[in-house]
Amino acid sequence: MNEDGLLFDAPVAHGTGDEWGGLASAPAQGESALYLELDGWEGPLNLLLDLARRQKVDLRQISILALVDQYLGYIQRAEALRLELAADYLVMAAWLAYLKSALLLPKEEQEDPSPEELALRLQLRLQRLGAMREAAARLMARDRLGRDIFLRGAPEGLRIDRKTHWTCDSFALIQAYGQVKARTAPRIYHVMDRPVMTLDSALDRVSAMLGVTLDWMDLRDFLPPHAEPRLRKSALASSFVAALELARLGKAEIAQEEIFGSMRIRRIVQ
Amino acid sequence: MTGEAPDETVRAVEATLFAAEEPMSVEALAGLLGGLESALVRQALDELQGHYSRRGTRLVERSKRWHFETAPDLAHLLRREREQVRRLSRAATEVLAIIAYHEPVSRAEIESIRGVQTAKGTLDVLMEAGWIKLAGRREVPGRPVIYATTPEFLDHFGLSSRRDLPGIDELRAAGLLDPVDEAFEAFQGEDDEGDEASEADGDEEKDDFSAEEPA
Amino acid sequence: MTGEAPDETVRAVEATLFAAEEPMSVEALAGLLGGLESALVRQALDELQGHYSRRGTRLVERSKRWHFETAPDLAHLLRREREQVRRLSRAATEVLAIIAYHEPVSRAEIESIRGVQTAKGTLDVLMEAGWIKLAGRREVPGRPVIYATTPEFLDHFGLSSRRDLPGIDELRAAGLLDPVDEAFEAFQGEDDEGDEASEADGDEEKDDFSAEEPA
Repeated sequence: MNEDGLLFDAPVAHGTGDEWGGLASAPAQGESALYLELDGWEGPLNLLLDLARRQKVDLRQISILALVDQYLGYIQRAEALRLELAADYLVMAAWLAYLKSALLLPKEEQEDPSPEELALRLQLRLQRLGAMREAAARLMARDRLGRDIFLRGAPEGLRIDRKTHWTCDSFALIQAYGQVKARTAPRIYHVMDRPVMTLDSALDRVSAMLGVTLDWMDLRDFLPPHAEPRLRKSALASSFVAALELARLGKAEIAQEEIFGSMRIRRIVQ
Repeated sequence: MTGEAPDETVRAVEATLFAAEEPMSVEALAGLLGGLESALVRQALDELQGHYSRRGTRLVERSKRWHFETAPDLAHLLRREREQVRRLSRAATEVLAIIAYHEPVSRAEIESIRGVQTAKGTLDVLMEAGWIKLAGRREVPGRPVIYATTPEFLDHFGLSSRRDLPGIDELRAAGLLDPVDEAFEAFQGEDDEGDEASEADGDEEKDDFSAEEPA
Repeated sequence: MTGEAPDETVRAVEATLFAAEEPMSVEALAGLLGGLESALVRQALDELQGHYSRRGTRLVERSKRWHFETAPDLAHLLRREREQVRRLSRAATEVLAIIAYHEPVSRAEIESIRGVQTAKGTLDVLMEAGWIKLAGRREVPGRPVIYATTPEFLDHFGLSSRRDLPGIDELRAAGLLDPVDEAFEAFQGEDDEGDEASEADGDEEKDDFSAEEPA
């Protein structure tokens, strides 16, 4: 629904809003004037309100029946002129026609809600809209900033400049440099020389010892007897790999009774 | 001819408000003036307001913030050069008045008073002018957005607070700021006292807004 | 208290100059005020100037144009400087140290020494502190800007020259070249990432150094 009231192809631009002339304050100038004022009318209530204002009576005393008549008459004329009517106007017209007929009917045949009730509600609404339109007019007529009253044209402005006073001490400075250096200095890694038994020497050793007997021998018997623990560990690993290698070559067989149990090796005689 | 010299606090407040680009509260002034006591600032403002009351500019308080502006009776001299004030459509002026006198209100409530739908553009224009703002949501089904006026609105129309709105007391006294339903119930009550039926059927409409009293 | 009310011309001139966006000549004022006689305007200006001579604002004439401005002795109210003391962030301290030890250096060189990227804000802070300055450009492809320390830097750190900075051997002897632990390095990484933001938003810096006891 178009609010700006181009409900009718009004020949006048919709620009008089601010002046608060409009229909309400315009003197009634007969039929011809009516159409020029259309643009000020925005909706059903406004139209009714304007019609009511024309009667120059207090809204509380206005005859709703007369008002309804005028509204319907107005809508009819507008239709006769083949102006396009917006839905709101027609809805209101239909509702008012119903209200009118109800008001004309004898009391006994009234339904609920009574037409008096409906009329009262309509009146209350019109009063409230009227009050607001008047309030708007009074508001707009006040001395307004930028039109009637002015602020300082070129204020200097208030400004707070934040100035930061930085501090740092020389220890922090030097320490920071030290840490940069420490962090980025090239690193040299020293790898400790550890006693190990290489795979080659383990192979030699295990083959030589297997050659001595045909019996099963425990893997641990192949280790150098008095080696320090770290060399012993290395020797165990190397000897195990050597045993696997000999088994692969078909020179020895390996047996182990249980998981983590002792591992025995025996020469295969070819 | 120069009158007695104002004291330093008065001069400082005067200079600050002259230079400020926006209205300032007592607290802001006190803070800016090096944590001055609010009471002193207030006193200075009083003195300044008195001093300027008969001059070409005056000191005014709007929604608790102070600023200098030209005297209203000089409007005819100053008006001609600028016409930068926003021209509002009739619809917008009505909507603005409804918001100001009823705030906070939802769009549905505005529409129920005007009897016509409100184009989105109308509220936008008022928001853009800085005169209304969103003021949260009404805690009813649908949680509609509600609108209220801003301090700039008061500034623009020269109102110290919403209590200064023209005729607001009379309108309230006449019940014209109450929703139709409430007014209707009131009438019914007068007509036939203790009519429970009218209360019972309750006739609840969506425009049953809880007419917030302006602060 | 309010003094005698000024006459209408005085009030009009007062309001007009107050609302004017730029200084106005006597003629412009006279024209604006409905073709007033220049002599009357001049008289009004004289009276206003006298009136305002001891107030927080004054009326001044510059090259035949008049305007109001804040009294010079109150100018400090309008441009306040709020000084806050802040400790240099760890990142900035490192950059400063690198510049001090290696100057002149480009940003790329600083980064290669630090092993991390350096936010632009970090150099800005050091410039703002007045401790480093642009020292021309390095004559290599891209001609990068190079930085060096300033005399203020030496002053602040109590150095008579850059040669007073301890050398690498001395740093090592002081234990300052011992590798930092990994936890610290992790922290360091975070610090560098957050660097720009924390410096820009002006939040208080966490004092990175306090986390570490000097060895």
